[in-house]
Amino acid sequence: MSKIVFQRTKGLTEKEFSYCPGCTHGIIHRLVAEVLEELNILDKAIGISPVGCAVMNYEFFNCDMQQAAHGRAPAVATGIKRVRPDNIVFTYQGDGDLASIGTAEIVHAAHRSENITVIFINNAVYGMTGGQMAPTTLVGQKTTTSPFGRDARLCGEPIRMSELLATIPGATYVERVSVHDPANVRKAKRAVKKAFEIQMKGLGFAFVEFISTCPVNWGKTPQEALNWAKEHMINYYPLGVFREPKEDAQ
Amino acid sequence: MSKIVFQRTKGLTEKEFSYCPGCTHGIIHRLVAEVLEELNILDKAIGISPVGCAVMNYEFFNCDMQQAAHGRAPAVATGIKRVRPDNIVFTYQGDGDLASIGTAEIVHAAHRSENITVIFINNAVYGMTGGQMAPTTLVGQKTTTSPFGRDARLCGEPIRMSELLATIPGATYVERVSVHDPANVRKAKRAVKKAFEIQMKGLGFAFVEFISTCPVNWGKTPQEALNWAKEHMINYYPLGVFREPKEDAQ
Amino acid sequence: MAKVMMKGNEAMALAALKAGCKAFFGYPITPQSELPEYLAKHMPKYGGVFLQAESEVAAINMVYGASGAGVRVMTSSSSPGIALKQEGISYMAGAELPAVIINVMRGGPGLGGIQPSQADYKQITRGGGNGDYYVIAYAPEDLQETVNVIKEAFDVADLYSNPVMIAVDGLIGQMMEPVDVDMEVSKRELPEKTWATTGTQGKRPPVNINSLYLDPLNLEKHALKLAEKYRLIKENEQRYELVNMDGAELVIVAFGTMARIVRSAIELLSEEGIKVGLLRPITIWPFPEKAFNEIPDSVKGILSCELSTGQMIDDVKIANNGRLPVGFFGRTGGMLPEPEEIVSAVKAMLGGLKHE
Amino acid sequence: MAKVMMKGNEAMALAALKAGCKAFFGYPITPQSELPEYLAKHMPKYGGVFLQAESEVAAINMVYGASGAGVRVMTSSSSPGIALKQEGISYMAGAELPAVIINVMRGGPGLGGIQPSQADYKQITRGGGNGDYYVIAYAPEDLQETVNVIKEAFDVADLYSNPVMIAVDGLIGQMMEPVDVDMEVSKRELPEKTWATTGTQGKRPPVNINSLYLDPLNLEKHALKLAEKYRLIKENEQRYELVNMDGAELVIVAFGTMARIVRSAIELLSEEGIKVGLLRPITIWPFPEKAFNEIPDSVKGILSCELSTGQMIDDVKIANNGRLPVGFFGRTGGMLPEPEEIVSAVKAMLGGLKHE
Amino acid sequence: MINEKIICAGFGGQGVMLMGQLLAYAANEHNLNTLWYPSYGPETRGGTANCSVTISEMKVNSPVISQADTVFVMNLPSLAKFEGKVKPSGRILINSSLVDKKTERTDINAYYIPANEIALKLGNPRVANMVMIGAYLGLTKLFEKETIIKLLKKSFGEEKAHLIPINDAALQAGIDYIEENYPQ
Amino acid sequence: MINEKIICAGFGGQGVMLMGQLLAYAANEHNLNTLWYPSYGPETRGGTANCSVTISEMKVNSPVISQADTVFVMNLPSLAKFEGKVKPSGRILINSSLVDKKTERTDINAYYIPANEIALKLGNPRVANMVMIGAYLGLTKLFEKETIIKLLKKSFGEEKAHLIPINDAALQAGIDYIEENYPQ
Amino acid sequence: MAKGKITVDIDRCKGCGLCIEACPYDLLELTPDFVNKKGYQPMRIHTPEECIGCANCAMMCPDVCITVERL
Amino acid sequence: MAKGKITVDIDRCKGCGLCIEACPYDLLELTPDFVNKKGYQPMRIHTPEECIGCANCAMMCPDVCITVERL
Ligand SMILES: Cc1ncc(C[n+]2csc(CCOP(=O)(O)OP(=O)(O)O)c2C)c(N)n1
Ligand SMILES: Cc1ncc(C[n+]2csc(CCOP(=O)(O)OP(=O)(O)O)c2C)c(N)n1
Ligand code: SF4
Ligand code: SF4
Ligand code: SF4
Ligand code: SF4
Ligand code: SF4
Ligand code: SF4
Ligand SMILES: [Mg+2]
Ligand SMILES: [Mg+2]
Repeated sequence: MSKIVFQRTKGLTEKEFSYCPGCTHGIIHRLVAEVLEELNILDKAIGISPVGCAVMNYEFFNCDMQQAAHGRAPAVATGIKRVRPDNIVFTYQGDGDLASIGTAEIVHAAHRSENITVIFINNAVYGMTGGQMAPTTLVGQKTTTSPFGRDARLCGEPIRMSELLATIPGATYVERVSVHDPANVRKAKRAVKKAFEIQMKGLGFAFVEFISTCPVNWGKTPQEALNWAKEHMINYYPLGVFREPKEDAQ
Repeated sequence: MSKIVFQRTKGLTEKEFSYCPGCTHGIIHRLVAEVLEELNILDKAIGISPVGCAVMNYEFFNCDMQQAAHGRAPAVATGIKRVRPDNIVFTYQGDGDLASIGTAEIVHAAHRSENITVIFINNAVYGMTGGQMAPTTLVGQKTTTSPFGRDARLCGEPIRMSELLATIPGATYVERVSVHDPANVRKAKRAVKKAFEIQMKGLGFAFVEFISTCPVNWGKTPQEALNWAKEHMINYYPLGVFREPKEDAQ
Repeated sequence: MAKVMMKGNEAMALAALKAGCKAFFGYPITPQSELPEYLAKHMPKYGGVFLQAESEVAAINMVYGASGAGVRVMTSSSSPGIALKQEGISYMAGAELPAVIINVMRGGPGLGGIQPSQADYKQITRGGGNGDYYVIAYAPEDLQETVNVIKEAFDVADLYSNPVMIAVDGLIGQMMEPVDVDMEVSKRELPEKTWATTGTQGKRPPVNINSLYLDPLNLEKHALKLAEKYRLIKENEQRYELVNMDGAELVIVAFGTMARIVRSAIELLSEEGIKVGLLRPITIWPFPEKAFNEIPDSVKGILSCELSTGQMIDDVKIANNGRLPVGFFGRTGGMLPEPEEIVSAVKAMLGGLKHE
Repeated sequence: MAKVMMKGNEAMALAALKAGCKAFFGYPITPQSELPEYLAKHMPKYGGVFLQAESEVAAINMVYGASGAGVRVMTSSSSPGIALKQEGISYMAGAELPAVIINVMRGGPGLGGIQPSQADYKQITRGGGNGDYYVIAYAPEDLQETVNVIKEAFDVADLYSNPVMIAVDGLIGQMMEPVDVDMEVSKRELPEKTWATTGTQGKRPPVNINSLYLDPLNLEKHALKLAEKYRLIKENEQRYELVNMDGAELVIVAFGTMARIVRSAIELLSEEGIKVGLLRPITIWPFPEKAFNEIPDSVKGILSCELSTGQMIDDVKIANNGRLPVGFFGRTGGMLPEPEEIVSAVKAMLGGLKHE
Repeated sequence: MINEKIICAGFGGQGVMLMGQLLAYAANEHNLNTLWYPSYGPETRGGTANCSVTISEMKVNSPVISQADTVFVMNLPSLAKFEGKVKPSGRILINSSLVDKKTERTDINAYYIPANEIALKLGNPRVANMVMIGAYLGLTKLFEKETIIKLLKKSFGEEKAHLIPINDAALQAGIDYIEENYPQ
Repeated sequence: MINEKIICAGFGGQGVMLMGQLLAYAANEHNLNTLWYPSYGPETRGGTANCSVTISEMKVNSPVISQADTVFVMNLPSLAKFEGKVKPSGRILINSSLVDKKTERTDINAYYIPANEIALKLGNPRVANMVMIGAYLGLTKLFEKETIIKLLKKSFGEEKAHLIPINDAALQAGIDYIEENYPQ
Repeated sequence: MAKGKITVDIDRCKGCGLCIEACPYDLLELTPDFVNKKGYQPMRIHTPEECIGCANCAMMCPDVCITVERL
Repeated sequence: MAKGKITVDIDRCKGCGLCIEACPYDLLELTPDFVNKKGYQPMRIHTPEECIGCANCAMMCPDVCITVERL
């Protein structure tokens, strides 16, 4: 008697992802979709697509979606959640979107403790527009707008959004995870699940930062990219829980 | 033989301040102006006026000034400092300006460690527009847009900008001071001086947050306002140094 | 209903509540701040949401979200704040989302001043955002009309699934006049918002709110669909008032506060035996081109009177299409002319015309 | 100098460097990203500043600061990014600050698409920000002209102390053509920037850069000063090209990429014995109204051809002032017409005119 | 036919906005057309404030008052700023407690009311504005004192109901002052 | 008179952009007018990429190529997308290694070049694009192989100079393949 | 004996190889001499009998094209 | 005997009273029966001979209208 232990979640549509081969955006999509399915909230979920490589993920998530202007997903989510408090509202945003142009919106969604879930994809680069420097680009990392490697004197040291948001009283839950190997993928899923459960309990702003890859713009094979994420990204962006609701503290 | 121990600084023009009676914007202006004079940098200073009650302080500071769009003073300062690195560039911003609409600009000026000095006036309210709620308004505080008192459930708990910015590697110096009595005024001046000295040494982003009053919109006499700042504001916004350059650490 | 004295900003807020507005997102700015302040106080009673956003940019995107979720929503601001909303408004037009946006205009450019102005005419009617789109824009002249127009605006926004702007100046925002907020206004038959993101509730396939069309052919299709909608709006929604047209020698085109001042000028002129008509656009987009067909042959010229250095005059010229000489009178930066200034301008223009 | 093959975005960047641009602040967006990327690499050699801002809003305000400090500065973006810059542009116009702003247009509204478009015509020429102001806007058609115009634009911006926009579409940004970046262009005599904030250096009283005028009378004075400047610009800076006007039956008005396609259409038409002229605006603000005086009597109609649903046509109508029938042909959303489509549109219009 | 154009001007704290509002409210009570329009913005902070009221049996068109029937001058700066706005044979009501100058115009009717002194005598200097309104009522007979009282009650609410008697007294004192000093 | 309109189409990684650029560069070397225009944006990621090149003795007006003289088809999806763009009696060069279909059009000249196989034989499948360019040179004699080599040297720089010989061989192989299989 | 079984949606696979690295028993490879209609060499299992059904491959597949059964 | 002396710029003073609270010897007051041209009652020192010139008043004056000398 065979038992299916893994199959494509109903949280995803049949549409093929538009991501480059080996891009971990896909893994993260799956995790979010599986959580929506498992928590049985697909039918009341409303997601917000960013501007970034994930711009068309309204075609991938099998629930209602709104596509937001670059960086404004948390504001759009606020608009939705305030008028539809019984729905489950989440944003999915890249690091250009969330940590650069959308800084004010994410900080203030946290500040107000909007009861939403934010999935943050930190791939240290602007993927969609062809690999420009992001605020999260590592020092020395070459991108099309830091052709000589990011120079901390000129551009500062990369910004750590989880740490920054964790200082805000309204940020109920903040965790950074990675998907560079199966164990971390499984752990990441637990974080996503928790972030949605917090919303379901009405506890406020929940934020999961993913260390993600951009093999194409990093100029690496998919596996090299995972290795680089593990060796360099996680070094600067430590994984872990930066804030959680008191009742859940371990 | 008499000796003048206090007189109006040359850092200020002769123009009368436009502030309401007893508003501590005036004290803070004086401190900044005195420091500019004492450090002998008036002739190379370029200040940025915010949009807020201090919007016209280009008429008060006796140095070159630029008036910036609401919240964008750190971007304007960046533009100036990058092309005129030998000048001394500072912004003067209210809490609506800096902590609300200008969140992205201040966070990223800190992130890049722009070599500028930021004077931040936290008076827990939008003064100029007639007393609306600011992100810094205390819980329970009544304003024209929180007529029933700020409700943390709806608007979150007030944001602490010094603490938030202090998480950013590029924020070289972050201190919160108050001007509610002469001793604190004297202490505050030392902070302002340090913030400019850091710029002069090229050490990067220096930020001084002032607990300030808005007697008119708080509905209090000037002295009541000082007392309220001391009793309530400082309670929530603790004074102190949140970051400083290593060499200066005590 | 007896009329009550209300401040313009507050009357606008109340009108929105009466129109079933269930959410407001805004950011303080003079001279409109009493509008959000009124809603902060009264929205809870109406079971709606009031939220002060962190900026105008955030506010318009909250409006986008709430509108996309199917709810009647409003924002308000003043000139530079509207400039910041342009991207969001373009997105809403692109995604075909209804909302009411109030612009209580002040002097510009830049930070400018805070006194009444109409210098955002082009910002409003030409779409300061990117791409092929328009917002419907009403420019009422008194509080009763303002209130009525706002109540209709929510219907019109829903009918066409397009943002609607209310373009008033600081004077209308700040003044008090007697107003009946319960006056009946015409209602539109509205389609259900089946496109709204309410969660599928397991009852329908997912929907999405979106302005992205990567395939240019699809984007063109979408743009042409919008263009057809705008054509319909131009056909059906032009609104205007004609005053004193019979036998007029000259027609003044003016809206909002300026139209009121012109009315006084027209009275002064008629005392001197000079007949001048008023063509008052109530919609500034669509501009009431139709009204120009009703200008009688007695008219020898058109004078565009504006609280700006001359912006609506472009639309006057287009509508006039070379038929009559077009002149301009304006005050700007927050200055309001006295009726006598308009009287002089009219006389000067009539004098000039006789010399030709 | 031999011409070199360059991508439009890179040629624009290099042109700016050659014009003495010493600072660039921008934010990535397709289809203009090669422009900042080029500057990231080459600006250091020219001793200038390249900085990627956190957003378009920040970028334009950095430009404000650098310009206020007296330095030649540029930013570039594409349609929705320009929408976000509107407040800042209005501030710069208000504070009379020069800068060059490049808009590599893509389809809209909203996020729209990334293919070539001219649908920001109104956004650019009508000032999407608040208040009475205009930006000078060039709309070149090929890389050589683009490069030349950018080099002049820095002078023009400085001469009038006003932002200058370069309005090209994604095709011009992305294509390669042979170009001589060192071609001589006309230089203006420029006043010293005594208003710039450089620090007093103890040598002069403080200066300030500012667009605030709380007293409406002062704001009006300021607006009238700007208006006078704009009048001067209209008088002196209209630029256009007339092609094939002699004996033309019809005139097409088109700029940028559309003008190139029209040129091909005109050749096809002339092969069929149909004479059609091209009136090509090189400045879209000021719109070359003067050119319309040069339209010969042989012409029976005007066709506005645009990569939009019809925006420049308003200016065509104003300039035409009712003289000739005005028609429209457009593709939008990133679609580029084939010359044959324009041929058909011309024939259709000529046919219609004959029937009248 | 009633067609009154009124400007009230003074310091921010003198209650000049309320003066105008009360007159406009009263007009609305009588089903007259009316429009009230304040100066606004930071200029009102500390500096001078003013508002314009039009009361008319006809539709109110231009909100701008170039030629006022009545100007209230509550402090010195307002005299210079607004005396020119009074139309010939119009009236100017000057708070002589704070304005030690006389109007230079001879073509208008000037009334000097020591409003602050009168108010102080009644026990509260803040009702000087009501003394002036009383004077206006005495001069024009446009509205009854009772109408104003009723409107004040409404605008004060429960919380400030105890202030009604002193306001009443101030209004009456204004009426009386006119009767005694400027008998018609 | 030279007036060549060319479309190069294939997968993103096949170097189709470079193909077009080399032809445009070569045209510029010969002081011909030319315009190169790529498809751009995320569509090029993974999916198909293409570019258009016009080479002309006259001024290049419309950048849009509706009727191409030559279309390079480097992969299967490009065949469907672009075969309709070839003008009657124009030419289509198909990379038959990856395209197992033939064009359905009979009014054009089709050339099937197993570019990947040829390249693989030379030791590097990535020079399939140069094989195709070689074929084009063989067919049109528009430019000399040496011109292309010179341009390649410039664009490769020091770093990739070692790749010149294989590219040279690929170009030559393309020229040879045409000479052998499609003798003119 | 196999304890697990995987099925690959060949048309969805982009041949990124992440599953290959993830498999603890190194059972996976890119299919030689075959490209799918998107132009990628899809993954296949070369030694199906050794699969333990751990789903590590599926965990890492960005395109969600692997189904895993336990037998 | 006075060790200090203050001078007030009466026209600049807004009568906010912050100096009054700041004076350790309670020497300051708002001038009764006098308003300056801005309409404020300016501060004055009622017992000048007790001033120690500590400048606390000046420290707190938002309108920078106090000069302090030490004698
Ligand atoms: C207002 C605006 N500015 C810029 C852009 C262009 N743009 C599109 S995606 C993007 C950045 C995407 O980077 P990120 O958010 O990190 O997402 P990723 O693609 O890396 O997943 C930018 C700048 C835009 N569409 N709109
Ligand atoms: C874009 C824009 N939004 C809003 C305003 C209106 N506005 C002027 S000042 C201000 C807030 C001032 O508050 P704060 O920064 O705290 O300064 P304060 O007056 O309290 O010193 C606002 C919202 C504006 N001028 N521009
Ligand atoms: S560009 Fe980078 S982030 Fe975007 S889909 Fe490709 S690999 Fe992923
Ligand atoms: S409004 Fe408040 S912050 Fe502004 S000047 Fe007055 S007291 Fe100071
Ligand atoms: S299920 Fe486990 S053992 Fe089987 S192929 Fe996948 S990774 Fe390998
Ligand atoms: S991880 Fe998925 S997409 Fe990548 S090779 Fe394996 S099956 Fe294919
Ligand atoms: S200097 Fe000191 S003692 Fe003298 S008045 Fe001022 S606070 Fe009082
Ligand atoms: S602190 Fe200054 S402004 Fe205030 S009362 Fe004293 S002297 Fe006057
Ligand atoms: Mg990214
Ligand atoms: Mg404040």
